[in-house]
Amino acid sequence: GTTLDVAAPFEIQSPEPSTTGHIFTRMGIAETLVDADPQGRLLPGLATEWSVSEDGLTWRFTLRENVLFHDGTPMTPATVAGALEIARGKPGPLASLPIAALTPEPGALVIALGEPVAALPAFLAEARAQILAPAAYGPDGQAVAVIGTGPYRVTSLTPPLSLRATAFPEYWGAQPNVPAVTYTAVGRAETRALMAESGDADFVFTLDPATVTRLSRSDAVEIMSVAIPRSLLLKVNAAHPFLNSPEARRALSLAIDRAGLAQAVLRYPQGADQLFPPAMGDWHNPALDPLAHDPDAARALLAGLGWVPGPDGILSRDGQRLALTLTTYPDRPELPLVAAVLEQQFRAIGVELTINSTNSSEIPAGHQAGTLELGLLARNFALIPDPIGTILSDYAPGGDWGAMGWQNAEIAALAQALSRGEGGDAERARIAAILQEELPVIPIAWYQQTLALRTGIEGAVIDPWERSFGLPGLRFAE
Amino acid sequence: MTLLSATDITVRDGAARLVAPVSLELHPGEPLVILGETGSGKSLLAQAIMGTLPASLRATGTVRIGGCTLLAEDRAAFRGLWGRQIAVLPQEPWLSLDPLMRAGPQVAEAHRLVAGLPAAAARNRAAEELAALGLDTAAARYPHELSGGMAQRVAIAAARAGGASLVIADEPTKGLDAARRDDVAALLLAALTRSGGLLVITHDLALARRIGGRLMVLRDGAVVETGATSAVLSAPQAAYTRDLIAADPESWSRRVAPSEAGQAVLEARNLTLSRGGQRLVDGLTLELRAGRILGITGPSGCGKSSLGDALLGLLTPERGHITRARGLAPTAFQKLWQDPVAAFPRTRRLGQTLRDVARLHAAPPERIGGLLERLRLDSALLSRRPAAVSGGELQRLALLRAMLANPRFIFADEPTSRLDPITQREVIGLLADLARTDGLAIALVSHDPVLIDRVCDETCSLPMKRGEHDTLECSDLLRTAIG
Amino acid sequence: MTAISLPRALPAGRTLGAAILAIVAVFALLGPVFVPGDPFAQSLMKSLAGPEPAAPFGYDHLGRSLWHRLAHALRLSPLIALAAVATAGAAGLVLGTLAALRGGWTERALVVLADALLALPGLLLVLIVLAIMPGTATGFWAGLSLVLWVEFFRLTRATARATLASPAAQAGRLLGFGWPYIFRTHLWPEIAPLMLTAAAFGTATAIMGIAALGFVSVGMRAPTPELGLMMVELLPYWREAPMALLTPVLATFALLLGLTLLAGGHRT
Amino acid sequence: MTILVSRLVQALVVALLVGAATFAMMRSLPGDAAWRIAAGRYGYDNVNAAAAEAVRAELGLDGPWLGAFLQWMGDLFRLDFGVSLVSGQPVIAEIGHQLGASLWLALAAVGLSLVIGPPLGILAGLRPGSLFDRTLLVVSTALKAVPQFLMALILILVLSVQLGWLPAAGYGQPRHFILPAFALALGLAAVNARIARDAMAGVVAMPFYDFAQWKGLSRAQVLWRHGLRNVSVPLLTYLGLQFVLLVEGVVVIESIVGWPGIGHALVHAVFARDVPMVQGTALMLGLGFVMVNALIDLLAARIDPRGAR
Ligand SMILES: Nc1ncnc2c1ncn2[C@@H]1O[C@H](COP(=O)(O)OP(=O)(O)OP(=O)(O)O)[C@@H](O)[C@H]1O
Ligand SMILES: Nc1ncnc2c1ncn2[C@@H]1O[C@H](COP(=O)(O)OP(=O)(O)OP(=O)(O)O)[C@@H](O)[C@H]1O
Ligand SMILES: [Mg+2]
Ligand SMILES: [Mg+2]
Ligand code: NI
Repeated sequence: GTTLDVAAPFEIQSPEPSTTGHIFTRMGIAETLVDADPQGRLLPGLATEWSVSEDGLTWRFTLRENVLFHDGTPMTPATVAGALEIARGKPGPLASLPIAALTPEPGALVIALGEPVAALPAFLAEARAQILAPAAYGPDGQAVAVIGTGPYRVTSLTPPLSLRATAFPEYWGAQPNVPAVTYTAVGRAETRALMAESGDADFVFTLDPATVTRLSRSDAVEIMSVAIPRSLLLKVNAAHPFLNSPEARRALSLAIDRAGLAQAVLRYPQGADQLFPPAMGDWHNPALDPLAHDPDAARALLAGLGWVPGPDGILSRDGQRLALTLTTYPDRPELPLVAAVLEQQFRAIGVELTINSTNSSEIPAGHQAGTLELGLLARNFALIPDPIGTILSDYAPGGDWGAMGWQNAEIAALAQALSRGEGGDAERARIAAILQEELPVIPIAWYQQTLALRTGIEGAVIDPWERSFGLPGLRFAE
Repeated sequence: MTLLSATDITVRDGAARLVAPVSLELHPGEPLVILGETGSGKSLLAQAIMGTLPASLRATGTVRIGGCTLLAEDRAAFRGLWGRQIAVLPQEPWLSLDPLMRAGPQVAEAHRLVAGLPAAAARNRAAEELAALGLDTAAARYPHELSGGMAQRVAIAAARAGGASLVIADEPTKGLDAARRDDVAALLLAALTRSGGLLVITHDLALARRIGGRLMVLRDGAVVETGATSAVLSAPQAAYTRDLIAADPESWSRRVAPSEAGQAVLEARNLTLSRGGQRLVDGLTLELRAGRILGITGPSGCGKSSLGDALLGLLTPERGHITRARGLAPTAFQKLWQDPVAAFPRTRRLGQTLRDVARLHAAPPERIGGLLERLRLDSALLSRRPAAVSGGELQRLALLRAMLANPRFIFADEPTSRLDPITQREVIGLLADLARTDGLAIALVSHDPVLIDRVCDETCSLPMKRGEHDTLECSDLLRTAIG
Repeated sequence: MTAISLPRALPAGRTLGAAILAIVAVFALLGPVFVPGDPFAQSLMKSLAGPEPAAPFGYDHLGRSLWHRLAHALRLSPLIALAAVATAGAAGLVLGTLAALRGGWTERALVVLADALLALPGLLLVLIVLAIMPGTATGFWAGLSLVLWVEFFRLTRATARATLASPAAQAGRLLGFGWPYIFRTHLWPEIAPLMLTAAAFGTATAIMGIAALGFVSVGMRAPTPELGLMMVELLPYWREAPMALLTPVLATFALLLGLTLLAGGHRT
Repeated sequence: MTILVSRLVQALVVALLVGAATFAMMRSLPGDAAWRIAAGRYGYDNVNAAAAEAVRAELGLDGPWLGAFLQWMGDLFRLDFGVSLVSGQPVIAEIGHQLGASLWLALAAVGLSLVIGPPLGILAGLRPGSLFDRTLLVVSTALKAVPQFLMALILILVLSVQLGWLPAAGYGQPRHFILPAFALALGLAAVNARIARDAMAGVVAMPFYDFAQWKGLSRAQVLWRHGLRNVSVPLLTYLGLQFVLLVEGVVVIESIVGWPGIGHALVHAVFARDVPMVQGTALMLGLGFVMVNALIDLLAARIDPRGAR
């Protein structure tokens, strides 16, 4: 065929980049000023180059010339400034930046900051910073159509489940090999797997662990996987009277059989022995002492904190049972599974766990309200292709999806410095070491992204930053 | 020459024999009437001859129809005879017509599919036949829009459309008043051609006289007597037959009214009743006195039961007053229902029900025994459920139950319409006794003018209102039966 | 005197149904006694392993014994379903009798309410109730009761209307009996068999409803052994361990078949 | 005429009930609506306090109770369902799109189930207690015991993966209908086979059914001319109720085969606290049910002239 069918779990809400933009960039429909390679190195996108002033407050992005939007209008500095101005008015990473002004200048966009942000180009590589034509927006700034600059142009958009696009002949770069693509949102992993198997989809994104084992035996599809900068972790309310000492948190960590979990449930080769996965490059610190599994040590630690086992094996102290509620969400099917395993492993050291599998917002909302006890979640450190953005919001000092009731001035200072562009590997290693020591969150596993590709399609590359499906590079083999 | 001869027909329910070996013959042009006690096996005998017994029963014997001889147990063999040789006229004609199909097609389909006429010809034949039966307008109506008599005629036309010469009719006049009964008899006789046969089952001696031919009397599944109808009816040989004939209201002696009238128990003044937007009773005034029996007559659907309901306070009158004598308990006003089985709790043993009533009215338990004796009822009946005793017995038990409540007034709503003459006489006799000895006021409803004439001190005749009562009543029946 | 010609085979069907249910009940209650074990205990290394003496039905994806999970599920699922059916049945009985007795506006209002509730998809009602009490047995009980009572109400009202208007009930009133007596001797014997049938169907509906909700992630809370949840949990492993997935399906089948047979025959 | 009036009253009460219930229930849900909506909009990776605040400010979720309710009911009766809180699109447009998809699926499923279920049920009902009757009982119970998601999966496996006849999932072409409709239809057929069986057994026991045979018609003729006609009325009445059952199936099947329908939307809307969407969907489903039943009432009244109920 001449059409490549993509199936992925994400639903299309509307043409609005703040909610659905990640699909448009992944499908090669919209583009950002800055691009990133699989190693996280930033590459020119719609901006060909960029520079920053001495004081780190003024950035200048030189814009690519002769770029046309899909409606035939040219991309100008003013349209770029307009698109970014709208984007930062909506929730997203841009909104948190201290941007003072966005000024279009001939051939370039100048961004003035209130304080230095070294990672600004990485922020501009995020999907919600995509550049759409002025006609794409309604009067209130909500997008009404997807008019991007990418190699594919939308021919039909039918929320919530499908999208079709064809190659855009006036694309500024190389024409894609595959002339037409479709996108289908399929929520169930089982269905996606069957679509791959039956040939209904050529490119299936995100497979569940059970499926991977099965599909890897099939001749019809090829499985690809890559480690990604995402960790499965246990968010701990460190202000909770049961959890406010590092020993208590270490005890919980020691209770977790990461290898067993990884093998039986996630079917990954190994569990996480620190927070930052190797896929995060510089942030992964190979020198750290790996997190271990040792229930006896865990029990000893808890006994040291004054907990004594009750008749049913659950610990208690001053008449209070060591009972905690773990909040998680089913959007990622592995989370409730891991929660079920944790419930047993914690019980083994005398901690009683109640699992509350609910809406994902209960975790940040519980954080804000101070009511969350434990949260099991999958955290993406590469919302922008530079993890510092996520580190800053999660651990300096704490954030909705990061540390709770725990502050560390040193981490805050180090992260701020890194964000300003000061410091390097040593600072990153120190941050990792502090987190390993204090365990404001308890790492459990590192993620892999897996996808299934119909046999005979070549040129696939998985983007660990989850920014692109790499469709323009795909080829049907003869 | 015989049209049909059945030899040694028996019907068994497991080990129990319901019909003892019975043989009968039908001759062309000569009808056969079967009379007998309720539950004596009349219907089962007819069904065994036609091959239409319920699957749970077993029949033996042989049946010869036309040229072929069939074994009664081989039901499938009868299939081919239906419609072509035997026209089966069922007991309840309005339940026998497909409620969702117009009358015309129900007749025409037999002409087309059984007799093999082309569609158009079949339609015409059906229309002609219905017109001949005085039903020109009925062809386009649904069964619920037909009166009982009309449904009866449609069913006869439909049953005979296949060309059968032999008609078997099971209680074709059940529940009909005298005028309508004669219509049906005339129709059955008209259908009986010189070479045709007719078998009629009934409780009604008047119908038997109208049909004529030969008569057969059944009791407990066995033949008691046979002979020419007129001969048997005028000079019965068997004792049972004599009793049966003697029990006909025609031969009852008129009840002697008590000389002095008792005090008034219930008075209705200017009573006006409506139901379903229809005026049933208009400005009626009546008085019920202790020891007197008031007869209530009138055609079906004219409001006899409704009047009773109003007198008993079960129905609010549109206008008028009902005054009960002072000092009487609310339970002093009782009713006997047309269908006694329906008036008892289905699942409770009769004894239990009676004891409940006795306890409620603080009657000593011996009272039940005394009444049983007086009503000539066996106390073994008390351990049974309502469906397991005969209609006559149950009607008497109903009376017993009412007596436990110390009534001063009883409204008896057609208490004998389903019973054979002997049982009917027993029940009515009891009521009359009670009026005399206990000084009860009684209102007796019946569609039999003779019965009313013999028993009642005075009569109240409700007129038929203009309009379509007939149709309405039938549709009600249909609805309760099917819906 | 219409002959009751229900096939003789029917009581046999009922006996069979009762036998199936008895087997299921015995397994649910005594299964863990015959083979001692814990429905929650995991041994990750035995994930999806086949049967062995300690776990006659094999292991699930987390290495928990299916024998023990199934036994516990066969206590919980029927319990929720039966509790919901009992509540719905009681509410339907009371309101249906009330409607038939009082007539007039009470009846009209109740009928309109029941009709309107009927028009709302049951799943939506349960979903909303569950959104308030997420994942708890009480939530299911409340939501399912809300859905199921309508049928009992309709049934009771229709039967009660007919029965109360019947000569038998009228006679009872005329003889001076009170409503409790009329209800006990006239109404209940008529309604009871119909209620039994409706209850069997309601239980089936409830069990499958819980399963369907589990599929859209609003089922019971995770480690709880529940039939629907077990099916949903094992679904991803359908090819690796089809027997593991079939175990709860077959158990549900046995349960439904038993109920259907037990209640059979009273449908008109 | 009275049929229509009573259905109209029912429709009104449905609207009131839906309005009040959705409003009250969604307001009393635990947790904070702004958070849920933010999660629905931006996804679990991006929902945070800032996003929730933005949603809260945009939607004015903190308004007083009563005013909001009256406004709500007023809008409802003007058929103005407002704008989806998650997608920002008008609810009526979203529903219009999804309702169509679900409706066709539902109709296809009902149609298929009618082809499968009643004929088998009628055959069984003609001989209650026969081997065929008992087999049908077991098979229909088995079909009910297989949850619909598993049924869909099995069908996909057989019809798409093994045989390659039908697409596994997707929407848009007629062939996409067959598999989900079939998955739904099997469950429905299991039930309406039982209904047809019981109705047929009832009709066979009626005196008119015997009488038709006594007239001389063959078994097949009686079945064709009298049996089917009389079975169709209870079957039709039940069909009206079946649309409610169908909703449950539609929710499950839609989410497994990726069908952009109302059931799928409903689940998302309840999770994301998208109140206008929940209300719009519930109302549409409720009114749809009332309408279908009004139609069925009319049709049944045509077949059965004895007057409704
Ligand atoms: N299907 C059946 N199974 C068992 N017993 C039956 C059945 N049908 C009738 N009987 C019994 O057989 C006997 C004869 O019944 P049948 O209907 O022939 O009486 P009948 O003479 O027609 O009475 P009626 O005048 O009341 O119609 C009765 O005692 C009845 O209870
Ligand atoms: N509950 C009711 N509601 C409305 N109309 C009724 C009701 N009961 C009876 N009717 C109608 O009232 C009329 C009189 O009925 P009723 O039962 O009083 O007649 P009846 O004289 O006793 O007739 P039958 O001789 O057939 O017993 C009939 O036309 C009937 O259709
Ligand atoms: Mg008889
Ligand atoms: Mg009457
Ligand atoms: Ni979805």
